[in-house]
Amino acid sequence: MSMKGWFYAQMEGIVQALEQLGTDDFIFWYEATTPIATAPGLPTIDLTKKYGEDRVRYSGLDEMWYAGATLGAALVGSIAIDWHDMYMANPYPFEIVSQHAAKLHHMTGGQATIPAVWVIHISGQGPGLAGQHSDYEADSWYAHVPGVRTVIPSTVYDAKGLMITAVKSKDPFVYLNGSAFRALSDDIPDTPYEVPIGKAAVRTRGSDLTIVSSGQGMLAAMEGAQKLQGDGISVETIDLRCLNPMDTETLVKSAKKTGRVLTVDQSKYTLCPGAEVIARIAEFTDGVKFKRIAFPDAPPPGAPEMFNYMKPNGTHVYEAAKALLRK
Amino acid sequence: MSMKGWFYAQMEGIVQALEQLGTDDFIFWYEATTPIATAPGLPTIDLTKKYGEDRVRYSGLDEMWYAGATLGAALVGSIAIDWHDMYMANPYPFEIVSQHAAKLHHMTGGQATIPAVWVIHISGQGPGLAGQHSDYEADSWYAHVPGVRTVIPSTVYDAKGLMITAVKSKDPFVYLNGSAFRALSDDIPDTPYEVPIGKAAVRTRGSDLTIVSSGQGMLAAMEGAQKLQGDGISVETIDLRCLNPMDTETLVKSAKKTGRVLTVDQSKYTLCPGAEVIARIAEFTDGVKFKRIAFPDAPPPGAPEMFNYMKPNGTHVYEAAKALLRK
Amino acid sequence: MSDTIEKTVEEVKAEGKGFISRRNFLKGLGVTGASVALFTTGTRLLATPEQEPVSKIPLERDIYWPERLTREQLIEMQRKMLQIRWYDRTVADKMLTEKGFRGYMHGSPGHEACAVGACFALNKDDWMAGYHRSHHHAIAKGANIRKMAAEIIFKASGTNNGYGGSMHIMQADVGMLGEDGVVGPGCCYGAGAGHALRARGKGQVALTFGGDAHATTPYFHISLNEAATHKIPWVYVIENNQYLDARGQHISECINVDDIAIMATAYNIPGVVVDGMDVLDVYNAVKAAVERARAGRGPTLIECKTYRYYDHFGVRGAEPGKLGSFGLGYRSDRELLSWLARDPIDKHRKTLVQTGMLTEREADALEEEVKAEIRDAFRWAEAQPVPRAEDGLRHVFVEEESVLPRMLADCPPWKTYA
Amino acid sequence: MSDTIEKTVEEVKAEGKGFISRRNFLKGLGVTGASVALFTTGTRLLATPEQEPVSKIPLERDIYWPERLTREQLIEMQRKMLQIRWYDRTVADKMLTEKGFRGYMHGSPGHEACAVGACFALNKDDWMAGYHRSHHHAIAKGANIRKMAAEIIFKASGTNNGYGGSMHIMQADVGMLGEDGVVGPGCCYGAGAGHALRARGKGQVALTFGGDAHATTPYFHISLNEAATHKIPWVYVIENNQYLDARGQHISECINVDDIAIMATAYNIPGVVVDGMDVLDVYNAVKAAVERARAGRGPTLIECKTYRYYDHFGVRGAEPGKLGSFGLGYRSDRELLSWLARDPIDKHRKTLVQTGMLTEREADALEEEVKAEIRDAFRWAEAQPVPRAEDGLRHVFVEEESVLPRMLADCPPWKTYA
Ligand SMILES: Cc1ncc(C[n+]2csc(CCOP(=O)(O)OP(=O)(O)O)c2C)c(N)n1
Ligand SMILES: Cc1ncc(C[n+]2csc(CCOP(=O)(O)OP(=O)(O)O)c2C)c(N)n1
Ligand SMILES: [Mg+2]
Ligand SMILES: [Mg+2]
Repeated sequence: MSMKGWFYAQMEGIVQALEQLGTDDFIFWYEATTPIATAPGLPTIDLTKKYGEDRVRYSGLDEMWYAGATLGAALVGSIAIDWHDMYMANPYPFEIVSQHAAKLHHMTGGQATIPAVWVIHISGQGPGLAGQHSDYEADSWYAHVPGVRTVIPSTVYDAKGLMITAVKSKDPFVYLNGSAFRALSDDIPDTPYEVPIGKAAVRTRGSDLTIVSSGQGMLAAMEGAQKLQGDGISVETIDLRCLNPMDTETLVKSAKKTGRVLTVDQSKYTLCPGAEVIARIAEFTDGVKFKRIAFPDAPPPGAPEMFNYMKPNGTHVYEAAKALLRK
Repeated sequence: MSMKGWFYAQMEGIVQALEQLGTDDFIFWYEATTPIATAPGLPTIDLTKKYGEDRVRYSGLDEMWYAGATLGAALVGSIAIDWHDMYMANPYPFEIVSQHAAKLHHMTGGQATIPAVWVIHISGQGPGLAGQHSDYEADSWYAHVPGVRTVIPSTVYDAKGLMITAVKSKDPFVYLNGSAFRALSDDIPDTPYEVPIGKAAVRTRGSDLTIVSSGQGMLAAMEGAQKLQGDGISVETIDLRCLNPMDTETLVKSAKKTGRVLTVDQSKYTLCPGAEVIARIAEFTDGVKFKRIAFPDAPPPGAPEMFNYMKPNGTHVYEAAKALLRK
Repeated sequence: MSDTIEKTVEEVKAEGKGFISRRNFLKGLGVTGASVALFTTGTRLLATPEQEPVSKIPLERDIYWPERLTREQLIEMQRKMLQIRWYDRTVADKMLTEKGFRGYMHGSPGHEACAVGACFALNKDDWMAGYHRSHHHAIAKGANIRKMAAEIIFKASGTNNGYGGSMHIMQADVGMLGEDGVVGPGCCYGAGAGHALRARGKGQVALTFGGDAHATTPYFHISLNEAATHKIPWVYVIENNQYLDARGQHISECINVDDIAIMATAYNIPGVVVDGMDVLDVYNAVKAAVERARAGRGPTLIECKTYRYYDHFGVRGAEPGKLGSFGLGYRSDRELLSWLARDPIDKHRKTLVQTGMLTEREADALEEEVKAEIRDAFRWAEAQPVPRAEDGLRHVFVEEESVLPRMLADCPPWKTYA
Repeated sequence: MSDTIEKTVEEVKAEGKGFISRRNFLKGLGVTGASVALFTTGTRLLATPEQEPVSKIPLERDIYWPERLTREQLIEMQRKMLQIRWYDRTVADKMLTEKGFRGYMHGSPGHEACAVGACFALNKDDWMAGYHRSHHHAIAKGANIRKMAAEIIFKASGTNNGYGGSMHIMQADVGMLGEDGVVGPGCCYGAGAGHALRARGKGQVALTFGGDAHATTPYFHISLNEAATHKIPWVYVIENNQYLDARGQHISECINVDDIAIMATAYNIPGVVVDGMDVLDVYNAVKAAVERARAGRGPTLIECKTYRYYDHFGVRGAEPGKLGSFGLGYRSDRELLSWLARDPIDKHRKTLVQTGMLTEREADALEEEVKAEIRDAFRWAEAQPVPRAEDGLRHVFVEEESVLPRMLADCPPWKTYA
């Protein structure tokens, strides 16, 4: 165990996954973030040094190019990562992921394998950047695409574990990387471990109410849960971690126990991940009461006054939970 | 009233909307479908002849180009239509629609207006074409984008009325155009009329069960409803018509009445429009029982044996409804 | 590689070497006049008889690569072209005559020399990405023809086990990355593949085939730009058959230059126009480009002027037992005839016969052999089983046996949690 | 328009006319030696002192457009450049010194001549699309500077009512389509706007500004290809400041040609390199391109060689009261100094003074006037109200007052249906 930042955990995950696979046949394209990670007292991880410039390539501004190049590298058998840290360009890889990466294994009757990860950063965090640069919608877009696993860590532990899972998998992954977590550190194992896909994490156990969220929504969810616990309410907080496949079982079991489910999303309301959560629970169990909060169906405005009002926060969660408990 | 085909109804809608607006300042880009529509006994509608080649432009194969050009034309004040009939290229306009068209009015504080319609064809209809050419996912992708209205007609009447609404609106629209409807004809008014956005249509009234669907899902939904009615079951069938904004009120009222809601989608299961339907109803009323059917989370395979098995049909709807009624 | 690569066309010309052409090669063999004069298509794009570099950076020209092919290889080229021709003619005839035949095609007859010339320049472990019209590419790269025949009628033992069909044939073990139903991206993942292959250090290269409309897509630019900047070992072969889809739009209505190859200027790489009806001409250029790529000198854009005998898709205007689609409206029959007169298979046959590599009889026998092989392949295909319905839920992931049948009332979790 | 447009550079040169240059113009005015010799940046991209067409189709060269500008217009150019300079210097200084200042910038100092030279070639009802670095474009096209100052600190009375900020300034009533936070698409909707304007038949044109990295994006190709093919009245002005973002990647690492303008060859349109530090040089080229576009002859690609004095974003390496960012690591201070020595505002001032249009005193006074104007603008801006929180839910649609606050426990439908 040692203290590691979000990025260090991810880079360590990549290196350890490749070590476990016993391969150096790895291609990594990046744009704004040089893949050099440091952590106090730990060796620096420098992907370029480790694997060479032919494998770890700074690729200018053209996200469409390296989204497609990632597919090509994977198709000929290399482990390929598209480190897509330009969130305003999130729709660019969409064609390649949805029409090719997600379909080729099936369309070729099982022949093509795509051991690739599109690490797609989502932001939506700070005010001031307005519509394009502070957006948070890509979670539902990618989660609606079958044939690709869409994961979204919210803890440093999961950031590493899901990266190892994604890199080691023969299947294509979309790994959604919330910019809010860049400053997060945590004490996590030094040895490699995987976070299983399709398994949600129960962050707090409780019996009065279930809160379900994912990605940056977890920040508000946890803040709200804490406030509620302060009021003596027993909250079960679930972090989806994996949007597709979604862990129906954990959701249904918790809902059956608490009878009340609040979903929290930083994504836009209509068809946010919480909609799928509610639909799954409602399909598979009866008598549960629901409430959903999310970013309104509007682009994020630049002015902090407006933006901060609209972005779901701990108080929103707290009040929605209270309302749901009164229901 | 006269008999009109799907395409004729849409072309008539465009022409009448422009007439009502009193403008010829109109730009239309198309690819595979020449905008010449005929109907027995009615005048031929030929957009190119009517508006000239500078306005009605065949634009080769480059969907990304004319998706963006449509935005530009609208920004300088022309009514602009992107007739995007290449469903395998549906992710191409996504960047322009989601990052620009949907955000610019808001991001400019109300200055930019975008009187544009991206008519995006979705297919998913026949077997044999496999993954890319017979896909049906774009409904949820676009419906999750705020700032743009996403409509999806399933009747000839709505095809015309929603087109008039979309063309006359100062706001950007995504008009999803199911390829299954191309052969549909119906007796519809010759005069212009609008279909209001955000209002679902109740196709059959009933009290035992609510079936909710949209677009091509309506084919299976109506077939199933008929079978159920044959069994003496009173079915309320709702056609969403507009995915965003979604008509919560109609959904909740019907669910309160019947207590049982079955959603039917040709879109992929996870985060299909039906998920939003269930979530909205479950949020705003209690005690309703739900069931959802959709295309599995898989690309559509080429072989008819496999494809026809997976595409939701009337029998699937019938059986799911029966199971729901037993619940 | 000689230094001439960095010289201009004029310099090389001035040195009086480098332009060893098909004509010279045949002359050396005592055969002249073998190349048929090229037909023009009005004021539209012209095919150029000799491989003239369009951009400022010429391809190396002092080797005429076909000279180094053995008799066996030259004959094998003919065999592959014949396989392609009869595979697609058979599909066409079946579409025309067999009710219930569930295959279809974007026919490749006319394009045989492009596919075979290019794929002969590749090693088996080099990778190739096709496009929507890729029956010829699959066969040229060595795909199993029986399995292809089974695939286009969606049989469980097809190349893709019936999941793909005509537009998506893939055969990984012969280095075929697959066809693509979406026009454009193949250059992007093709070049990405080339990037990965270089890193692997085994000297492999990647090649992408594209239609003329590729030049109008966004992927065209970004792939060429990046491949050139990073000297990726990748070759981009455009089969310019002059038309887009069944609407019959001519490529000259979609681009503002006469030759797509000139676009190479924007990337400072060789851009070459070749006669796509001459398998040796194609081979010569692609081989030079492949050598250049292998030597670490980056990509090349090669434009093959060619023609598709059938309609864009299917068999409109075709007759059983007859080659090509006539009366299509968007093109004149005369134009088609002028290209048929330059048929790549006839041309190569003439070369083989005139150079004494095959007698007329042997050439006939080769053709009969191929016809029988194709007949057999389709017979085998028809006898194959269709996929099981539930198998559509398989192969979504490598690591998951199958996904849930979400259209069913009794889909598992329903039972589990209810 | 004269016929020379269709001639080659060589022909025009041979005719000994057409190349009426800045130098000749000034010579005509009795001023020589006014243009400062250009600095080079090692082996990297060179700025060229004379506007040399790069593609085979030259722009019309027999009119030297700046000759036709009045004294007032030439002085107005200087005023606009000064406004841009002091607007951004003020933002920079505020970022450095005012705690809690909530504006930011992608600084445009260094680029003034590009924006002003180009926008002077446009009519008010011509449309212009900017990019992420567009303070200078907005001012050059005539946007309200007070409202701009308010916008970048998100005030309710800013150009965008506080919804946009520095990266998204739009002012429709002066024909500014807006900045864009996404690098690339501006050329696509700019050309689309041009297409619509032509159809409208009022002789309007559209112009898109882009950074050098535009040349690496998919939109670059498709827009130029379509605009060229359909002769859309559109001008594409690339401000090549040689660097991408704050990582400091040089454009030469992203493209394989020395001049982006050469890419025009792929579209058979004029591609021109101009000195982006010379407002008259920029004006001359853009004006010729605009005239060409208005006359129905299609688009032009113009590359302005320029430099940004500040860092990509913000004020790293800058000091209050001092122009430019030093010690950035990815570029040498010497390089920056060499460009500062060619400052477009100093240069044009010299021209104005040397040609007797302004005295030194008048030139000083002009500068003071502008400084005061900018100071005022920011004072006004600071006094403006901030937006109301709930207004974030407005302006999503023209036809809907506001959307629902879905983050609230008591969001209306909750109450309505419960
Ligand atoms: C992105 C995209 N747009 C449109 C289509 C429909 N389409 C299939 S092939 C084709 C024409 C392609 O022309 P070209 O590249 O010249 O190839 P050819 O068919 O002539 O071999 C079109 C428009 C498609 N498959 N993908
Ligand atoms: C599609 C996209 N990718 C990446 C970014 C991040 N980004 C903003 S500006 C910029 C560099 C642009 O360089 P250039 O076009 O040369 O313009 P300059 O900033 O030099 O004026 C980058 C990478 C973006 N905004 N949009
Ligand atoms: Mg073609
Ligand atoms: Mg730059």
